[in-house]
Amino acid sequence: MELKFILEAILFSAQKPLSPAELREVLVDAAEHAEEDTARAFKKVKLDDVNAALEQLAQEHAAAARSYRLVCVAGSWQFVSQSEYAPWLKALVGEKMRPPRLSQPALETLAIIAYRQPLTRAEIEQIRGVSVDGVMQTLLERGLIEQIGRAEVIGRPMTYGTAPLFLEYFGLRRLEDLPAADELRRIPMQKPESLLTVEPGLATAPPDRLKEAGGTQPGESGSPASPSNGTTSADDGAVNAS
Amino acid sequence: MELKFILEAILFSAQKPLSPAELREVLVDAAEHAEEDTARAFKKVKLDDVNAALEQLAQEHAAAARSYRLVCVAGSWQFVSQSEYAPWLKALVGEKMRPPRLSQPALETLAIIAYRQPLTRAEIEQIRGVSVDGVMQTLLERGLIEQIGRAEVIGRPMTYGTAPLFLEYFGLRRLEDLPAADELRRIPMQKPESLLTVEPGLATAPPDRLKEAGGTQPGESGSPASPSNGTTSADDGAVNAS
Amino acid sequence: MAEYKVQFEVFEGPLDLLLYLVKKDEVDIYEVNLTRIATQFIEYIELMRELDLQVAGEFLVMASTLMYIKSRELLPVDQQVQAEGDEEEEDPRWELIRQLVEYKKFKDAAVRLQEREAEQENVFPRLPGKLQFEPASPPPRPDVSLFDLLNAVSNVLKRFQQKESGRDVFEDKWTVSQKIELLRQTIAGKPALKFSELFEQTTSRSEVVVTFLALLELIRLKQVVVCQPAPFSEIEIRRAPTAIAAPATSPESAAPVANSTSGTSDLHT
Repeated sequence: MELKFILEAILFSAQKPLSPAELREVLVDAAEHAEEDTARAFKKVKLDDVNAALEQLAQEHAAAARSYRLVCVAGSWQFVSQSEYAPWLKALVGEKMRPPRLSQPALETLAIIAYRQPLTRAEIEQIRGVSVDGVMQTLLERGLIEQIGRAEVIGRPMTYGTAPLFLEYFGLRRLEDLPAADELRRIPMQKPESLLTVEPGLATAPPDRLKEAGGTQPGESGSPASPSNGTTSADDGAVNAS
Repeated sequence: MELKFILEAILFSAQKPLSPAELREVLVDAAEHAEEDTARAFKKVKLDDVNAALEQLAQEHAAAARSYRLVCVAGSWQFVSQSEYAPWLKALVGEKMRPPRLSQPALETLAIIAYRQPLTRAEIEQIRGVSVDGVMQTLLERGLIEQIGRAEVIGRPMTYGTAPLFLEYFGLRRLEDLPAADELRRIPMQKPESLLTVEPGLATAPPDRLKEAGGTQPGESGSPASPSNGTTSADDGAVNAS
Repeated sequence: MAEYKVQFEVFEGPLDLLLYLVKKDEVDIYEVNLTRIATQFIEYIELMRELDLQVAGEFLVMASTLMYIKSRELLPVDQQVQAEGDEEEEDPRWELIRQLVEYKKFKDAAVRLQEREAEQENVFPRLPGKLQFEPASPPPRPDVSLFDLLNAVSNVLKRFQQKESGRDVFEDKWTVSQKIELLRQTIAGKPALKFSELFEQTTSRSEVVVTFLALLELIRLKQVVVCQPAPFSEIEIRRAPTAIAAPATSPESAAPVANSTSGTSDLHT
């Protein structure tokens, strides 16, 4: 039996890279324990022969130009996949690691929450103009948003904000680092202005301050909903009654 | 990028055997998540194409005659080492954990079930000429056979067949790949009019018909024991030589 | 005689014993002298009894069948049942031989299964180590970039602005194409522009929106790329590398955001 094929078989089944010395150990071990004469033949195999066989193997696999190679990294040999197959190998190992992309509605909802938190579901729906039940569920499940508290209005609807994972997800240190945070927060998204419960032009305060405000000053709960263009949900009535 | 190499790379890195459907899932998954255009190309890959690529891969690896090959066991594909390298792999990873080998009666019974399924216990006993209660119990407990249904005869006895584990245990791709399957499987035999007592379950034709078929009319393939498709077992001479 | 005892213990049944006897005769199953085999079989049964071995019922049934066959053979030829099959009753010899042949086939098949069983003990599936992708990015890899988020914001803004009755979104001095031109000029002068710098000069919310739209357009036209040089750093806008041999910032630290998920892909098994 050819040494190189034995080494190949060992490396092919090994869970970790093996050095020539470790490979020789396997050969010696097999020679001592196996009943087969073929195994005994390599009882006194030389490290030089192991090395030479490995080099030859590596060359053969390079020449075969398949999707994997035999490589030596830091003195240990292993079979590795060619890097161009990474997309599929990531798909193979990472089904759970990488959930599907967020849909456009989910992204928009997330953006609204990120820039305007905390806010109620009714407020989000008012801005987006459609029901957000489904996407809210998705965002909650993916841990990107969370319930923050309750709006101090009648009905005390839940308010939502971004969860810690949101920052990690988008590579942000803190919410203030959201691009153009100041500018975008300032843009009023509600109308008509006359019905806004907070000063026009600053629909919401920065998140940190808002939390304070929401907690201590019910009157300044930043509820921007207006009866004229709100949805018909019961929550809305509650918001506006404040 | 060639489909077969992608499949090869996936199987090369997979922790378990993968079916063509699972492989396609990885391809679709990669197409959905990866940024690379190469990955997107296989978004709508057909199962037939996956199968064809796998067959080609297996052939290529068989032709390369290295220390490993690509095999399909019970419909799932994986790389395995050639058995002659077992001494070193045992030295590397230790003995394989396998249940004790099957006894002769168990193997005979299993062979009958494998080739003639579905069939009843009575039919098995008719072929073996002895009771099979004990071995059936063993085979059921080891998950190699299972109850399949009931025969549409008086008493509606249970019928048995091989369980999925059977293929795995013997490293078979599918039942059709059982050795000499065409000879041993139940063949709807055209009963010679003169021999009405021939059991429909018996594939073996009466001796005179056999001699005819073997000696003068090889084309009469209704005879399953003709020498042309006999096995290589030395004992067969006794059966077929006429 | 002692040899018999050993043999008895391994016979799986009467058919197994019969096959053994046929094999001992070294003739074809179809040519075998059933009368002689029957005699031997019955001798074996007798022996089993003498040795006080329990004789299974199946052996006795077979013995009686063989006795019957034997008794027929003893009849004068003209009284024997014709083998040609033109009789109502089938020749019991053939029935037995057929059963024997059938049984032998499965016995052989069992041997082949046994070989495969042994072979499988020596087949080792490749069990690769768990794939590890070099940690190019933090574990929960973002499947969207910050830029996607901005895009979403801009969509919301656009829609919202359109809803505003009578208010012209672009009432201010800027149109998108003007802003595109300005951005182009700005970016031509320096390697990179910080995202916040984009809005330094903006004086109205509509200008913010227009600036956004201009940026999006430039990205779409592949004139600029948007990068987040590192997690937790500010977004930068750079000229697309195709334009000139980008002198720009350190190339590896500024991977396009859109590609941030691909990372380096040195795969180690």
